[in-house]
Amino acid sequence: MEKAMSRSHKEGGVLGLFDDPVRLLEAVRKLRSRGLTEFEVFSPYAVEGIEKAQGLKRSLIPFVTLVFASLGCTLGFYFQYWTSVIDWPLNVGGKPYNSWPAFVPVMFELTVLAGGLATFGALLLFARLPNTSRSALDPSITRDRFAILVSGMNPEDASNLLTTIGAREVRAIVPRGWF
Amino acid sequence: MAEILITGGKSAADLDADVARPVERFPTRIWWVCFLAALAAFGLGALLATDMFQRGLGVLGLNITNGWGVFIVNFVFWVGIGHAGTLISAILYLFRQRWRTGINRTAEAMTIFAVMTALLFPVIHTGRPWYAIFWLIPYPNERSLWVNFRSPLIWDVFAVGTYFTISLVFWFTGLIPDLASLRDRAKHPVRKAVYTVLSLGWRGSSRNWLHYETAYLILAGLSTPLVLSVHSVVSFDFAVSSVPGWHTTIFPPYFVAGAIFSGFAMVVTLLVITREVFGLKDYITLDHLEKMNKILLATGMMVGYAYACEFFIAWYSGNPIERFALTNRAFGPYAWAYWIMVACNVAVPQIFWFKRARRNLALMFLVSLLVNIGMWFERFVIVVTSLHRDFLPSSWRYYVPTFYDWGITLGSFGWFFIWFLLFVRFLPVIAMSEVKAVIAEENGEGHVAVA
Amino acid sequence: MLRRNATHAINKGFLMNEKAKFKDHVETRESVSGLTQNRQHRQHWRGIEDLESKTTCDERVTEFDQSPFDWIRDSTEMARREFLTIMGAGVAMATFGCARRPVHKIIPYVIKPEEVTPGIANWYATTCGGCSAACGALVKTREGRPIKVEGNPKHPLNRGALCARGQASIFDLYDPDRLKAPLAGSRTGKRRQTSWAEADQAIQTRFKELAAKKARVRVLSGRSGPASRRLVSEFLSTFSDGEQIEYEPLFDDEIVEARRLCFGHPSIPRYRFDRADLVISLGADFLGTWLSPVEFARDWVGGRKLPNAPNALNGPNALPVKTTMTKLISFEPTLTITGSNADERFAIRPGDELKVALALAHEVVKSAGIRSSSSFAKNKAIVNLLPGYTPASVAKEIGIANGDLAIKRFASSLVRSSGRSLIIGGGPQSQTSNSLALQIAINLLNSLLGNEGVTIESDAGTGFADRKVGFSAVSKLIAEMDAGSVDALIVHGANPVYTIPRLFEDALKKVPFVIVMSEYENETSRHADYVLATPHPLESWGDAEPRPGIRSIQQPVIAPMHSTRAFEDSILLWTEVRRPKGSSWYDYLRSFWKNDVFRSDREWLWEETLRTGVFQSTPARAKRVEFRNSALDRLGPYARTENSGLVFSAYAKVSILDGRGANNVLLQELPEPTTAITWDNSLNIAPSLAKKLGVAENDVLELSIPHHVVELPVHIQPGLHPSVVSAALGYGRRSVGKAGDSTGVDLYPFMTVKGSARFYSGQTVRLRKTGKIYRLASTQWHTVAEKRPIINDITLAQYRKNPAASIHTEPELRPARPGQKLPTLWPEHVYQGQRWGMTIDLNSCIGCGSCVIACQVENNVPAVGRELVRNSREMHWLRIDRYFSGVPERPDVLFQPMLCQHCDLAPCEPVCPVLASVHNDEGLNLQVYNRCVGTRYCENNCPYKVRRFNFFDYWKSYKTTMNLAWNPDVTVRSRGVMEKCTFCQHRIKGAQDQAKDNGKVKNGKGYVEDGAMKTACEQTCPTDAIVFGDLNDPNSRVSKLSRDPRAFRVLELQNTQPSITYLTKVRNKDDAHG
Amino acid sequence: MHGAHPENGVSLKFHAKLLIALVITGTAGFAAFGDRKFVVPSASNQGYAPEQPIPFSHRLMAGNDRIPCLYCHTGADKSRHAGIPPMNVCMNCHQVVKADSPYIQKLKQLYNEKKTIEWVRVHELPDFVYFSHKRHVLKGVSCETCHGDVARMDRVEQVAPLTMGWCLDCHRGKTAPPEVLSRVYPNQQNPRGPVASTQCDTCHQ
Repeated sequence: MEKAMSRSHKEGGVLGLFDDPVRLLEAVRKLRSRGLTEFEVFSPYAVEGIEKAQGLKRSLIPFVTLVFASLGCTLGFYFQYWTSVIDWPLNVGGKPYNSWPAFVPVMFELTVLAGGLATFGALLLFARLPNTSRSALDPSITRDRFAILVSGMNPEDASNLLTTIGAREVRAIVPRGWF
Repeated sequence: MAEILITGGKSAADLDADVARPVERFPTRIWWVCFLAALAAFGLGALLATDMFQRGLGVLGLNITNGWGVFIVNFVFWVGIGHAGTLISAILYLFRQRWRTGINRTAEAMTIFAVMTALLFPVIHTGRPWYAIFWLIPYPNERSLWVNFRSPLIWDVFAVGTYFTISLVFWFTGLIPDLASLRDRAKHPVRKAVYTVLSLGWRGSSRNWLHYETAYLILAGLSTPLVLSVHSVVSFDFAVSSVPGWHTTIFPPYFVAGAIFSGFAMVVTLLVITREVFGLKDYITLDHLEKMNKILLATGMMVGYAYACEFFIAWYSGNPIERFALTNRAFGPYAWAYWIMVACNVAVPQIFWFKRARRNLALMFLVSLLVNIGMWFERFVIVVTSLHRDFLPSSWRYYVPTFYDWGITLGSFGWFFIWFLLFVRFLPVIAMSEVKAVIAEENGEGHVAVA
Repeated sequence: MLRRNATHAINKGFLMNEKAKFKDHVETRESVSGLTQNRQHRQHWRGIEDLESKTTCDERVTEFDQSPFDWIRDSTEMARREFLTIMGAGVAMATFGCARRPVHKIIPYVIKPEEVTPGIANWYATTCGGCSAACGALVKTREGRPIKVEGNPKHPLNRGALCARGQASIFDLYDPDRLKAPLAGSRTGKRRQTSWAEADQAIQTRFKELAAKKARVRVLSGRSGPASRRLVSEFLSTFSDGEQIEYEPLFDDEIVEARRLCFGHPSIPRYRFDRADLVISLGADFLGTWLSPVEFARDWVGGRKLPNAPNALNGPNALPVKTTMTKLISFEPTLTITGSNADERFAIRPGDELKVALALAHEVVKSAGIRSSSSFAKNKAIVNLLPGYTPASVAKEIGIANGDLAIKRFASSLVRSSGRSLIIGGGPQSQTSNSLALQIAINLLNSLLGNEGVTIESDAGTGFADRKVGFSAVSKLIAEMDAGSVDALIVHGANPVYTIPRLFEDALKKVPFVIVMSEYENETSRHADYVLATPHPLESWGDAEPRPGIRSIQQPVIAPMHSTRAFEDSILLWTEVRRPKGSSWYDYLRSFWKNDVFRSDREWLWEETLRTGVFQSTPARAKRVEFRNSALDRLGPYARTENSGLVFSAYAKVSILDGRGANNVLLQELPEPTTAITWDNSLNIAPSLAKKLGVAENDVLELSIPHHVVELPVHIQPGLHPSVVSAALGYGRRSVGKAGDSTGVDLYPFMTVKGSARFYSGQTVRLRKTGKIYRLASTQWHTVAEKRPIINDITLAQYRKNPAASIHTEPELRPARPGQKLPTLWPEHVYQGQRWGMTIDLNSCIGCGSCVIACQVENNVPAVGRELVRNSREMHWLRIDRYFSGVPERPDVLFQPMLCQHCDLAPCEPVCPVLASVHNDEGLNLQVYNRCVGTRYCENNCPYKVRRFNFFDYWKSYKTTMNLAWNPDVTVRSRGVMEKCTFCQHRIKGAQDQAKDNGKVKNGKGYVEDGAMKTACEQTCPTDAIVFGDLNDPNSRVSKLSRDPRAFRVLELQNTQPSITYLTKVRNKDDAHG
Repeated sequence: MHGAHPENGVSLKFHAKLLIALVITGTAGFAAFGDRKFVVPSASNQGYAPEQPIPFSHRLMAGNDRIPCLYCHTGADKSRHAGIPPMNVCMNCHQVVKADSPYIQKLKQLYNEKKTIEWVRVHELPDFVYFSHKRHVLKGVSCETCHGDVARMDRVEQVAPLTMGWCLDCHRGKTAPPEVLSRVYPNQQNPRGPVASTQCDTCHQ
């Protein structure tokens, strides 16, 4: 495996194309049952259940969001408090320096802002985006077809395997780009 | 599921073709006509605005009693329009309303452009915009001065700013997979290059879909309270003040309802046009539109309730000045505006009790237009009639917008449509990846994730 | 702020495109710095010392460092800012970022005058030139520029106060439309600049010839000072037949004539309102425009101040406190501020005053109240005269509902307060064919009641006996001119062609040689051979004798700005009498005062007078004057006159007066107290009449009498007699300047001449609709308070029962005891040290508007022009709201000065996003102009609507000399900025600064003693209605007053906790007085 | 947890670095935005040292000759404005002193013609700022505190930024020179505490 790993970031392999999500799911289950881990699944839209079949863990994004949102909230309040109580307290219409009720709207907005941006950031991070030097493995994938990429196996075995699990079409992918 | 959301037995491939068509071929004549018209309108507005900057706000109809006028009306109006989009995409998404998929992209786009339009007005309505654009933002400066966080205007800056940013992120996140499909369809190298960059190199691997779905869900979750907060904050501009007719606690819900109302009306207007012009009848179906009309009916009655409630509260408060303000609204010098508002917002939508009306394109187009007009006048009534006769009778005045007010208002519509037309020209007007899921399911290809 | 060219500019609209504007700035800068160059040689202050020893003064240079031209830098700044707006922020950053500050020069003095320290003001005492009342004035100068005229506290007439005209007079000094050099003209109105030498040459040769042959030379002037009169008479004595005639269009000839007839002493007596318990005014607007308004208002209000109300505010001249109120009853044709302040007012037709007076006399005589000793009791003439004038018949005729009862009531009150009452009449609105008779009747009444010598004092002097004053004299002159027997006419300080239309103009054409000496081109100067530019009163020497025993000095506070020469200097030059060569008018004046005023050689008297501005001596009072029955021959027995149709009543506005204020934008834009109309005169008609005629506000009507027709826009005015139409004089000037020309309609042509008398009112007029509309520029559209907690007025009876009556406000919102805290959700800010507040006594305020102008001049508040007032964009920081109550025929009028209330819980502050509006630690509500971005949210949220927004760059319309009028202590606001009353915060700072120097320091700040600092409005208020001071000091006048039972705050239910407290108005309606 | 993966190709760490790099460059740009120097032009004229019509040297007058500032700038302790000396003050000495120098000649000539020198203004506050020399001088704030060591300048230069923030820092005691502080507030406990008013209307009226 170690070797495979080290090799695998050179993204070569054999691509099997499927026509509908049902067969794709079956195929994935078969691959897993054969103890194969080094394969990747592609689809034009999110296919329900695929992550289970593939055995992927839950995304970490929610935690990131939580952390940053609460940061935005607390810092948001502190900033307002600091400017209007500590740095330059001014008597504004007889209101107390720390008119915290008036600070709530901005606190809320900053919470959402921080949370939202963090979420997007986390998405980019975990999905390794942006990465424009990658090109589509097959143009039809983003249209209406589904695909499995098997890497770290010699091409013949891989293509045989894929055809046996029902791929309509099998192609070798030559590694390009800096991975 | 029982209901058919996509008609005409379209396949995912057809969908791509249909949606991508306007993007890939040279724009039609009608597009050019609309675009030039929008450009002209914006040109006029920009011209007048420039002149206004040179000479001063005196060119407007404002006076010492009516500190705010058409500009603020427009601001509230456009922010209101900007609500439907996020509402449709976020809230309906959370409620798993699958019919949203046909329309959410357009609605979100509209939101963004509406907010961009709205943002113009708070800046240009100030006496010294060249300072306002900086001094309204708390950044370290050589004057060691900060902003006043007690002012609703500062809340506005943050609320609308945040709303714009998050909506943009949300919208873009939704666009990524579709941009990828456009990229993979593209023949022309330039187009391919552009869409490659825009799609950030999306390939639709299941891992990415996993994160993507989570992120999208969270963003939807964040946008929902946000969208409700934005117009509440805008309503604070009035509710927090002491002006009779403004100073009332019903404003936040009242404004939000109004915003959804006007927003949906605008969405209907735009969808009717888009689906006709770009032949997307099978994806934006009458069922979609009927649902929209139902919401129009509901929200229309909400604002109707709000109008009534205002009067009740004024009477119940026993405050003579408050009472006068409301009486003056309905029967004072600006009664005409008030009754236009009531007619358009409360009376007209009632026709949607009838199914035939709900499914009649021409009719719903007309109604949605009237509702937009009515909602504009709602804001006019709130802003102007409350101000022009407030506490001291000695400073009661009358406010008449000038050519500059109207011209710049027209310009804002131009600005909005410029962006919208560019959007339909260069971006997929329908959330393809989501609709594909729906199609797949309707073609009975196993149980599939609900987009 | 803005001047006539300004109004111009505004009418044009600020339409220059950016480039043009840019250029404009550059030019302005150059032109103005050019101006400074000139100022090095002309515009500096010239002190007494210098006049003694004429050294170095001509080489003075005002220091540019703190020059009046601060705004120039501002302008370039603005230019770039506007530039920026176009370029759009992005580009502008670069542009702006690298733009170096423009280079500014500092021009030091060559030799700095001792008394001038740049940045510190000098004050000089002089006489106000606003009107002929001759109040004492103090002039504030900075670096040699007069910037403010204030009342002279030491002056016995106005005692520190000044009227609107006086306050605004500073703007006449800097008026760009003034004559800047002598003109030689052809009678056809053509003009050419000429030099003084040339002019003198021609004039002197002409006079030589005239002196040689038996020539008639006439000098026509306004009311002029004793020294000047003496000088002119000397000049005229060199001709075989020379006469000096004095003419003021609004002067009451009838009073002089009537007193000649009744007492054999032609004069204007001294009216002692301070001694009167009951005043009945038959048309005389003595609070606004009649004779000496400020003096009268001050005296009259002394008797109105209520026990707790402020008094003795002006130090030694304090008026005695009375536990009762002087009652004012007014019968007048049009609604003036006097009528508005009357406890009981009756709208009558002009001319009916006479019948009212005689009806009163009838009752007075009838009542047993007359002392049996009095010769009147069994006086044949009276007994023959009066019987017809029964209150019943008179009241019925003049159309006052149960007026007979009223008249009876008044008569008995008069009798009850015999010797303490005062009946007066006069002014244009009661100048009718009856007015001489009216004055006689008034004299009769006053004599009957024994008021002569008590509330009416006449001096033992000769009065006007040896002077040719008034229209009778002028009509004689006109006759002579018509006969072609006048060889030369010198006109100075008068504008007869305008004020005596047709008659004088025609006659003037027959005079071969006419010289007009004037500050402005005017209607008369069009017909002159020579128009000689005279300096403004602030530029020249002079004196005045407002009443016997008071001599007031007028000294220049700035050297003539233009090539002008004082009238007297010219006369001296032309007079062929042995006098030390080159001796100036100043020398003449000094010797005149030495010999005729001081009657001693003590030099210090002169110095002293120059410092105090006034010299007083006790005049010999006439012994008790006896009423001559012969005068009664002028009065006929009662005969009912059929008045059918509409009667015209002319009147004078407090602002424009007889038209002399016409070219002063501040005055033009001062809302008329009773109509709130600016920039025009209107045709005022009663609501009932409007209904009858079916006309609405702003409809243009054609108003015609047999010999003249005009068109005037209608203003529907409560308080008018249903068969009276009234309009103001002094408008429709034809050649005075950019602001004055073609504002309103000239009504002098309505003047009717009967024998040697002229009258403005009482003509029967015809009205015709024209279908045209003319939008009057009004500053208040709605005049009913709508029962809101804004104003309070109660009757004296109610007040006696409960001083706090009718204060509609939530008691729990008012601290019962000083220092008591109100319940609040939040901790309140505590103000250690001083905390500023103000009280305004509605019972004292007469709505004269002098505070409005004082505020404008003090704070660089612009006038914006008719068009912008129409758009409700007037800039007055301090406005006077007027509210009508009661029935439209007999409205109760209430004036309420409205300015920033400096609320503790100011609604304007929390809504400002950029902290431009905040509180300071003295309770002031600050407006930081340079931080303001102009969202106007504060304006919306201000319940009092006292904030003013700069819709345009008004300061740009200040051209050339106008820029010298700026007050350097107050920022000049640019466009897009909100502004408002600051409680004269710069004055507070000044006072604190002084206190610090004197070592009076409390917690790090200078401590300002109570009364040591006055706001501009408070300082000038003729009735001391406004009091400003420290609310934290329980013994200060202001905190005492704010605890007064009458105290209330406007819109208290809003709980804004204003720092301004108003005091309820009390009307002495019921009969109980004295 | 993810580590490298065929699809992800690049490692999480690496990509995190990539993103962070992006963010940093972004914020850098934003910081630039925040920095007034780039966005809002600085109001400061610091370092301004224009040439004067006569190369008047404070180094000679105030430095070598030790003429006290108030000898010429008489207003400094009396008025808002320190004031520029009138010509006669110059001539008090220069009637005799260095009378032959060409510049003094020029000066004399102007003086005799009753003309005056137009100096180029160096220190200038905006018109909406009301600064009182008097109050500061009387409090014992030395001229150098704001004008720098003029006694070493041949041509006067604006040393201090004279911006609002700069004024405030001193009023708040943050930057007030200790010797000034000790002079102004001999028993000031906390030398960094507020020492002068920060009310808006202290300077803006």
